[in-house]
Amino acid sequence: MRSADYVIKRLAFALFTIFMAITINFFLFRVIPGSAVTDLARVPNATPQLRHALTVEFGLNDSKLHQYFTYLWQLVHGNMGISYVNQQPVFPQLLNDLKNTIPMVTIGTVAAIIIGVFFGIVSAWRRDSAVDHVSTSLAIAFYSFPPQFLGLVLLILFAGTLPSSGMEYALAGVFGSVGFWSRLQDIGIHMVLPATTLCLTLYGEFTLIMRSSMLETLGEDYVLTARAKGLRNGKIVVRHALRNALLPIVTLVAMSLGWIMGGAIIIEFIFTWPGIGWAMWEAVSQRDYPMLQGGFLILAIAVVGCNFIADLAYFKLDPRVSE
Amino acid sequence: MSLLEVRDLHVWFELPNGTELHAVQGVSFDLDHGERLGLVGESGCGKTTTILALMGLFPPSVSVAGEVIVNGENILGKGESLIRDYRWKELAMVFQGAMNALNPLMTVGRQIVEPMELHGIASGAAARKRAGELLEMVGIAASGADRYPHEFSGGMRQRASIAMGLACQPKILLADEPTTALDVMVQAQILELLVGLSNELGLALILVTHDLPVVAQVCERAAVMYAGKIIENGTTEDLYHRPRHPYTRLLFATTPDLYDDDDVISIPGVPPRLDRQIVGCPFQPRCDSAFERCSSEQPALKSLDVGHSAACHLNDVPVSVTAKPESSPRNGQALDAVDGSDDGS
Amino acid sequence: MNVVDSLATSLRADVSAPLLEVEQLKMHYPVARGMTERLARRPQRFVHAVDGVSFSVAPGEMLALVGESGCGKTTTAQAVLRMLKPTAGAVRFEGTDLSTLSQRKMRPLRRRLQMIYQDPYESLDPRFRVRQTIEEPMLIHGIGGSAKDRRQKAIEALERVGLTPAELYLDRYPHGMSGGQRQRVAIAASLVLDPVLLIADEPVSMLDVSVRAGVLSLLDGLRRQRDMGILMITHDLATASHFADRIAVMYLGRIVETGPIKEVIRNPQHPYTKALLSVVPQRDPRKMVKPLILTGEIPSPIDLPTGCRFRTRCPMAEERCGQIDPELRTAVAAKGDDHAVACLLA
Amino acid sequence: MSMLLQEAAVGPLPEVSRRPLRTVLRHHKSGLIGLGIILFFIVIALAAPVLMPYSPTVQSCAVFAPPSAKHWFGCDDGGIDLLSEIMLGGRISLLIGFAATLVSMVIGGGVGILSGYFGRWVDIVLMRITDYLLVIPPLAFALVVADVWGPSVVHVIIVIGILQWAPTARIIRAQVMTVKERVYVKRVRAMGASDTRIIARHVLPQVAPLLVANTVLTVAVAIYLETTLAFLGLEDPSSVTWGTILQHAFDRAAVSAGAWWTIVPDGIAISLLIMGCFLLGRAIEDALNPRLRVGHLSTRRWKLRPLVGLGPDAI
Repeated sequence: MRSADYVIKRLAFALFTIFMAITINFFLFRVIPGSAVTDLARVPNATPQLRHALTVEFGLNDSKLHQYFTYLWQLVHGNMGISYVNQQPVFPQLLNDLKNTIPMVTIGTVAAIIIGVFFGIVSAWRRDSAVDHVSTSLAIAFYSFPPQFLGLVLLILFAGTLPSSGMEYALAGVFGSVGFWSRLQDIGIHMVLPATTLCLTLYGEFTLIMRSSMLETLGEDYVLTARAKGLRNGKIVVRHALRNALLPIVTLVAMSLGWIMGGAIIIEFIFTWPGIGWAMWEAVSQRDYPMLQGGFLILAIAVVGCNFIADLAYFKLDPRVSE
Repeated sequence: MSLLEVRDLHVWFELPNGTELHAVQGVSFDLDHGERLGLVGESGCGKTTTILALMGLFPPSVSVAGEVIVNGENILGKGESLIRDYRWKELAMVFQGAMNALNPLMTVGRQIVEPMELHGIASGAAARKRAGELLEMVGIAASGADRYPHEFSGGMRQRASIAMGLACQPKILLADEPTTALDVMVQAQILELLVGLSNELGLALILVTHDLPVVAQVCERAAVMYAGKIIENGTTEDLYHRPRHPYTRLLFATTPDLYDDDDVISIPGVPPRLDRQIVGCPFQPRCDSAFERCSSEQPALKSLDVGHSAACHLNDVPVSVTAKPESSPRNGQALDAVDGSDDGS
Repeated sequence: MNVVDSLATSLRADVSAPLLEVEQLKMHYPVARGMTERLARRPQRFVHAVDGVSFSVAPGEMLALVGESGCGKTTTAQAVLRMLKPTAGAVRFEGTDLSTLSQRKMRPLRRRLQMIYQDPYESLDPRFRVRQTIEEPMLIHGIGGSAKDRRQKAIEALERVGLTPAELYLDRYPHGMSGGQRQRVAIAASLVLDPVLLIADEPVSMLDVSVRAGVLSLLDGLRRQRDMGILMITHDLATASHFADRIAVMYLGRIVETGPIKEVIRNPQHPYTKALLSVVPQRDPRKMVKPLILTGEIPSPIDLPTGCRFRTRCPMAEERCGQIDPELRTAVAAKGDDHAVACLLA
Repeated sequence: MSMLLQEAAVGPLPEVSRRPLRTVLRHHKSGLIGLGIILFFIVIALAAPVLMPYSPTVQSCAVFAPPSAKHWFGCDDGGIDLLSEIMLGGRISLLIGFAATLVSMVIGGGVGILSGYFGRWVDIVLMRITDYLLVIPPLAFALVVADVWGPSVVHVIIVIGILQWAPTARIIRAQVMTVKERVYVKRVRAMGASDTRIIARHVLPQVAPLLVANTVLTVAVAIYLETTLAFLGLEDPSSVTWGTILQHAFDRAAVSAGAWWTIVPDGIAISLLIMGCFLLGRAIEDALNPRLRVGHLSTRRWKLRPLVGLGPDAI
């Protein structure tokens, strides 16, 4: 009963947030004076035919309210408009970009979580030891490095040894088709630098949060109870402290998803990774507003979706949530 | 030989400013099979530290001296690694805040099973069955094993804690203010449960509390602690009817009794700080019967009768000054100013 | 002085009127329903925190409101203070019904109605010096005159609560003080407003045993000297028996027994009162009474038992107890009219 | 938190100090280091016109000249001294960082206090907005807004300010809600104090230190966002900031030229300032929340002490 309530509540929030994103998107681009879609004069690539097509499809000559509902109606049908640059529908292009972004971001983030949580536990357990000091200082340092700086440094360090741009070897597939495994290997090598950059910029915060969460948990009375029962330190950490201490990490990951995506944009920009961040930057530089609008919306939906999953995970982890 | 012998136990806490707090200052007592001992005193007198010391449950900034002898072996002697095998098997504990003493993410049953498996008492289905039996023994349906602590009321959590304490059939159960946060009726239920278990299972019980009447009703013997020391130790009957330390007498007089219209009094002043050297008797500044010797010489705990000892110079004076509580020297009104004016630092 | 204030003062002149009169007070809270419950059209349920409570406090009198946690005694106090709006019933303070008063009209009355809280470690703002804590109520109500006058009043208040010499305490922060001293500061801060009614919610339960008696005798002395009424909320029957004049025992939102304290304690009529009294531990180990321990827990105030609400735990319950909800009436075995009990069997 | 151990150890917890900043700097060395770093950069930024060894606009050395005794940090693609550029760039980066933080603190603190104190529909409305801002990807949003509005320092300040208040509002709201439930607040309310008085005299002073800690942490985030927006080319390209220095280096093939000095000193400046803010902010938070001080578990074990010389008369 209560658990159904919780799921419904979180789902309602997710849907509401997506709705807000759509609305803000609309206002940002069409209502604010001088905003892009209505003021196509600012757009270098908009041909008269394109202008006409958009005007018809999105009713740009109608009232704002009417435009808003037309926009919603088109979105429901998966229509985000047509790119000014290549005259192709935006939505399929962005889905393709997202497909490239997800593996890189997932690998980088998961690696950051694993490394961060591990060092956080070690730091808390060996509190005030040399290990703790080194690990905490490194975490603070990496937390402070902006991804663009870290990315550029890695570019210089590995210039020549690792591919620095793109997702695949440029000539792959030109001379006959490439096998699945060699293609995977190719992509994997290209992913090393961007994923590492993302991982390094993220892991520091996870370490610091895990450390303080763990320290707090280790001060709880049930840890003393576990000690009184005769448990060894290792078992106390694994059985009693870890799960309790992980709860804030779930929230943290959910909360920082937006930031992770932001980091992904810069990293894709630096390493020319053909993902959604790269597409958004290209859209910005070419004033391709439908593309930009769609990219923002898809990113927002992705983040909201991940947040919803994190909420469900939290619910699974903590029996007290439904109370 | 007693079941548990504590010999000259000292505990020091390292304070952040580099000084030391001498929380327990040479405490010694014995406990026999099935005996119920009360450890009484105001907050900060070292009673909780003393029983945590019996299981070696210290934070890292602590140093300890003395002996805790269980079954003829000094379990403090080899530090954490040896004492671990004794924990929960010989001595188990019921903590003050049952809410915090149970892991919120683990079912109650698993928390009861855990020490059984650890100490090889039982495992698997047998352990789970025993957990159910233990819960029933403390008055919770066996199905409660599958529930989480937050689903229990305060009284039920404390019962579950007691069931958990009995998991490895310990000979001694340490109970630290087990009823402090509970209502009177629940308190009575828990105390009855503890007394019943101690009688049925021959369990020795150390009850730490600031509540003298509770000790009087539950325990045969009590040790009164003040400023890190035991200042009087004897049967509860001796302590009430024949107190040999003014603190014991005054402490009884601070608690109102339902059917006794004696004035209740307050003891002026505050206990001394334990991070400083104490000269003379630590109770001397608050004592109503202090004389010159008390401010210069610290009294030792001396055996007076069989099973009754006290640390007070008055016991060396031929005429006994310690009287029944009815002759309380000051009434509450007069004490206000004294209590108030002491600035506590 | 505004209209309400002067009205209250004029009514106070009527000596026979009790200071505080609570009549059929009810506090019901709706239980939060989840979305699914609302969709399934489950009926709205209520927590019956206080369910028809009546009592009065006369000037100079101390009434002890006794019961286990969850019985509604703290909610009653909150309603009397008008921190909560009662669902039904009247709270007449010096003749004015507070239950319908707006917060704005309530404000001047708050001067005369003060509360002492349980935890003196929590009830003083840690950032305020003792002097600021005591002067604040005067600033709130715009009284106390100049800064110098206020300081003088603060000194007088401190001396009245036994913190002498007051100059030693004026500039201190609460964290350097003991629990007993803090509680005295809280009392002093209430006294500067010259209250006529003091509500004390477990005023000593967080204090060390050795200083409890001092604080209680202070309250006792204040009501005698200044003709102040005190409503003391407590779970400690022994303390109540020493200091209060009358007692009201609460169970599940109702008063089940009330009367002069000695009478109720020596001659309890309600089985709940009897059980409560039997579990009070006595100092003398020789006087072992067989405690009458009630089993089980207090039923939920959402789904109240039918008939007498104590019957689910009552050792004497009969069949008719499930049908008739007993009224509070003079007990058959009582030694005076003012000893009332809500039990069919008494 | 463990009541038990607290009591066993040193009695009741020490109250939070009334002068947190002073306590922080006395007890948390890292806080002092953080403050030092921040002050260092502020002084450099203020004194940049005097301290700059060369003009940041006029060529003073060879293109991509490596660091030398004359040009400590080397030169960029236009032959401009990088040390001078970084000194100047700090001015705008810091200005944007602090101004944006001010905007977000005013909004975040205000929303947090209103929401937490008044609750009910005020809370519901404000928190829905806050939740929304917490969830959307800030950089993507900034990208969109900065692009639609066009590049300008003021726009960047507003964008960052508007994006950053949400976490602060959440934290302050939570704190206000606990302060509101504190007995001493209930006590003055029962005495008849008005909401304004309670907020001004009891709630605000109690949340102020947390707001300060948050401000310091937000400066770091604002500076990071600023450099990132500049790096992506969304700031006035003619202005010199830490972000545009990196952008120029990246744009103009400094990487392939191996001119690491166009990247490293500037990147370290950004990182150091962020680190300084983080250290100071965290130290203040630690001082406010002393929960992390006792642990039941540690590899440092309790010590056994011999009883030599400790007779029954020992202290």
